[in-house]
Amino acid sequence: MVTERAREFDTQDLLINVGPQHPSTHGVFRMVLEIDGELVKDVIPYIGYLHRGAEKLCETMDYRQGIGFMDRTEYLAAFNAELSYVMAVEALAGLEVPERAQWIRMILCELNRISSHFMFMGAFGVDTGVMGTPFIYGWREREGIIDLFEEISGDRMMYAYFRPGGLAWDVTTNFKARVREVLKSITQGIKDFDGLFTENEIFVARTKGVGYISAEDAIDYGMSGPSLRASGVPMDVRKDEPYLKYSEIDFKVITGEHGDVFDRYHCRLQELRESVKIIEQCLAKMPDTGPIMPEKMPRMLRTPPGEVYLRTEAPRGEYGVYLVSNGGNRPYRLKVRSACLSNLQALKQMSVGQYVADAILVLGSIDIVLSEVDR
Amino acid sequence: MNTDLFGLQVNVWADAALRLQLIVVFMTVVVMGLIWAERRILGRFQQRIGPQKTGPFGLLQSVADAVKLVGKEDLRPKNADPWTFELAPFLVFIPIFMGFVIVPFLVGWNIKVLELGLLYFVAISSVNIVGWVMAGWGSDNRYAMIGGLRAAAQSISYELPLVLSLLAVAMVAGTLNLDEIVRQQGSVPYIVWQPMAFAIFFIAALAELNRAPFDIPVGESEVVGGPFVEYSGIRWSMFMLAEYAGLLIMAVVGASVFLGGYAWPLGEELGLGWQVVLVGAKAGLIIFAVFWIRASLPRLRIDQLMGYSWKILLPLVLVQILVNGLVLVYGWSEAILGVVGLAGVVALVSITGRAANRPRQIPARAAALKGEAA
Amino acid sequence: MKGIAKSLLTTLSTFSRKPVTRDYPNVHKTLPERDRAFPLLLWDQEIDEPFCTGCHACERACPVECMTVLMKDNPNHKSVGGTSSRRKIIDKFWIDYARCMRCNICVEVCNFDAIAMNNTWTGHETSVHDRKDLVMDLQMLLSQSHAGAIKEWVPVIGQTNE
Amino acid sequence: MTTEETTQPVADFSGTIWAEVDRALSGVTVRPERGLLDVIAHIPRDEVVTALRRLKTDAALHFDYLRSLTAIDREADGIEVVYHLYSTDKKHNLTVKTTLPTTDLNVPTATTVWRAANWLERETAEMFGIQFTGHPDPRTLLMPEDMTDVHPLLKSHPLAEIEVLQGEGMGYPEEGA
Repeated sequence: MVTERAREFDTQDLLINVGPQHPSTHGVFRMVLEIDGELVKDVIPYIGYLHRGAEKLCETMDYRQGIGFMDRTEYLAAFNAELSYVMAVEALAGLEVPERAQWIRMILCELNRISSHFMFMGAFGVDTGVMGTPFIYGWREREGIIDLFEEISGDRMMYAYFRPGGLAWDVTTNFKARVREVLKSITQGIKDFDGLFTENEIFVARTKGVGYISAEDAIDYGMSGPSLRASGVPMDVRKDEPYLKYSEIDFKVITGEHGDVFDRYHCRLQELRESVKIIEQCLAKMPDTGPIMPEKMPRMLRTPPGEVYLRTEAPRGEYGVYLVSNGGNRPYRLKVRSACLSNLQALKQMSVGQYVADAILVLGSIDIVLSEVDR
Repeated sequence: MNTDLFGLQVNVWADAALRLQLIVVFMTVVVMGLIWAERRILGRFQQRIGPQKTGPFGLLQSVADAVKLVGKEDLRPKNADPWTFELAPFLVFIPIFMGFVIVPFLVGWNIKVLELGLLYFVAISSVNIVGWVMAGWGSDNRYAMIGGLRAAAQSISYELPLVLSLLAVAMVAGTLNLDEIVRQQGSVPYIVWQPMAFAIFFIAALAELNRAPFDIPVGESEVVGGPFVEYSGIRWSMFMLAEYAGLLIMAVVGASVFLGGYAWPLGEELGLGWQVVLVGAKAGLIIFAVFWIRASLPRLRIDQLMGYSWKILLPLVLVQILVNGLVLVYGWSEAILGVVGLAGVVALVSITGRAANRPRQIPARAAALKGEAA
Repeated sequence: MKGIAKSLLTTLSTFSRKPVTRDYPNVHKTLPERDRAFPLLLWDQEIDEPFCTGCHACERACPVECMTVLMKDNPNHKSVGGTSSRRKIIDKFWIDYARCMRCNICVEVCNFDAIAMNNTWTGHETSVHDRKDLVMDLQMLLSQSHAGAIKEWVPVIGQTNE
Repeated sequence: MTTEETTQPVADFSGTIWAEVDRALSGVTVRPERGLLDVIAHIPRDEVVTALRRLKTDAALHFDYLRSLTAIDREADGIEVVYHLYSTDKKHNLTVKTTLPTTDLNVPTATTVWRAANWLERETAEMFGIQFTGHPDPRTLLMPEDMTDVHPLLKSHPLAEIEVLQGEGMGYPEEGA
């Protein structure tokens, strides 16, 4: 009888559908939260709303045509996405990239990392509930970087500027001065974000200890980038398997220790500073003149049969391009290893047992770009 | 039956109607001004321009918005509970509206001087919780329901510190008559004697108004507008009107009770024009602070919010009341009040800081749930 | 509450700075020379005809197949008493701006420097009510260059600053 | 890229981790191949999960990180399932491949080894029609839930026709003139 009576007071768990149209899902991500009061009991993520079949499309394109599609798989860090792709093609074709082109690539990729991290700061700040201010801060700095990219490549987001072998054309003559100018503004932007968030008691209370994931779990889920490093795993392709000229550059791999939302934020903030340092070193070492493409480039690039899995460190983690060639002028199979997809897998692990508001923060803290998740 | 309306003898009912009309017009105009001001000020804080196209400096933006909202279709979800859904905006809006009755804008410029004015104010301002819950339940939307329940929990929790902080002043003043309280601050405003009560009043008022960092019920990034997620057009605009009218009334009451309202600290009673400036400046200061906070601070989580009210604000304000009682009963010097109040503010600041920086821990519940879900 | 005060001071410092936004439709940002909007055809002002000979190179290289090209015999060719040395010339040309992804490949493959990316604001402000209105025909593609309204920056692949 | 890495695959495994892998995988049929960056180990499908688990647990190799999991449609030669492994502390890589005949697209799931394989296998399954036996959550990932019979990344799957909005007969008034 007692149990019968007790059952009358049983509560039902509520399913709420977050997304694909929701201000905090950063695109067309959908998750169904099973909540008990304000506590999240289960998270069921649904992706694929932005699946455009970039991999299949690239199989029908020659190597140059594919670059445009790579831009679109990672629109917040298109240079980094292009880099993986062109480096994979170069590895297959055995192309040697001129030194100057490598330095320029590095500067642009690091700048793109900064712009992407600023975007994260803005979007994540809005997730925590500040009305618009972080967004404008982030956007302000990103705008300066994008203006620079536009002056160099001609486009603001879909650059199509890296080519197998080097760069499409040379940077502008005032490149170094412009980069230094942008760096100055970035330093101010980092200071602003640091002041707005890092010590703010409300921010700290909201983020510390939330969305915890241990290093073992994070590795097991295949997380990468700042989301993994926040758990204390110093895994960074730039350091572990240096590409471009990273071996000649002195920089730190930023790691957190707690693996919570705050550490994921703080890692990115510190990475901004590291990137600024990297760019400054690059500017000092970059030759002012020199070729940016190999001497002899075939009109239509063909690669010998073979395969390569080429990984680079994109802002959100390891962006890998698995390129299989059967000897033609187009990929036989192209697979994009998306860092966001793997990071997103751990969402359930991180948000179960948290409050609804925390689940939103956890999602924000792994900084997903849905076009990269779905490709 | 005639009554006195600003020196004119008019019929009681006509008087009531006229006064009501005055409030409605006044309130609507001021609210539109506030919305414009908030957008401009937030714009400045965020290094952008803000509304600027409609009228000079975009002053007519709110008018344009109002016209648009009135012209919009009034939608109701198919499964919504018609009565609760349709009535909820009124229940949110009317109590705020009624609160204006006792607000002492200027000398002699109020609708009614009530002896228990402060009591009336705190009583009437908590009625709108019902409207919020009705909106949340009636919308047949889970976001709305979560938002509505959050609103109820939050409003009830913060009602106590709000009332008690006002009570602290009322104790010292010895009256609940707002007009009288203002007049007593001819020389020294009560914020000097009751700084902690003011701090708590300000925090609790933010929570009562669902303003950042306590905008949990309407949290855009979580529950997408909460109780008014399903509202559109004129009903939605009533919620907005209520929100900004509430801000106005809280600012004016706060300015009157703690900052001395229209009273000039140097003793003399000023002319009407200067009174407008004085009240405007004092209330404006509070409103500006509210906007400033909205541009700077993240949102709290619901459990932290509740904990903050029950574990920190409430005990502190009770201590303040205790001290007030001791001072009054034993007739100690008023300076003690000021010192204790300042000490209280320091305590509030340090306790808040410590509460936020507690060592990180994974809640046991979370661990248990993880076991379940895995 | 030190951190909260720091946040408030940070926003206060931005309060005192100049706005970073532009009053967009009234104030346009100056576009860099290399800016890439949508492709346009160029007009040979000397001979007063398009540069394009309709050789289909861009059409074949386009990754998204947004172009359709038809060529014809040039009525102005020297052999028929005209002034032009182009034997063939463009007859009809369509570019679907809704499909174009602005990758610059058509410009790179063109042997006659006849196509360029629009680097003026007209190339960016192309919103229309119907998707079909974004399919540009030969006249629309040429008009801007004919009027001399675009700055020409035709990139050469691998070109250095030297 | 340095020049050594970009050279063609050769049968020389000096300077790679092949010796270690060979030791750890004793008893498993494995055919090595030298890729451009990593060593590729071909393992028959029945033994692949055993081999993967051994690679993960082996103290000297410790491949605790699954970088990527995908497949290649080799048409008549079947479908290759490719695992890219990495060790976060030893910092070395390995590619594991297993070939499935087109008539029988079954392979045991790797989710028991790394949880990371979960979504990657779901994606590979829907894109190539491979069955990962024992997969804990065999729903579609990117494709609509009811599209289980379409496998877009197979070479036999056609691209959609491009909707051409241009050309002759588009109905432009000035065009006919």
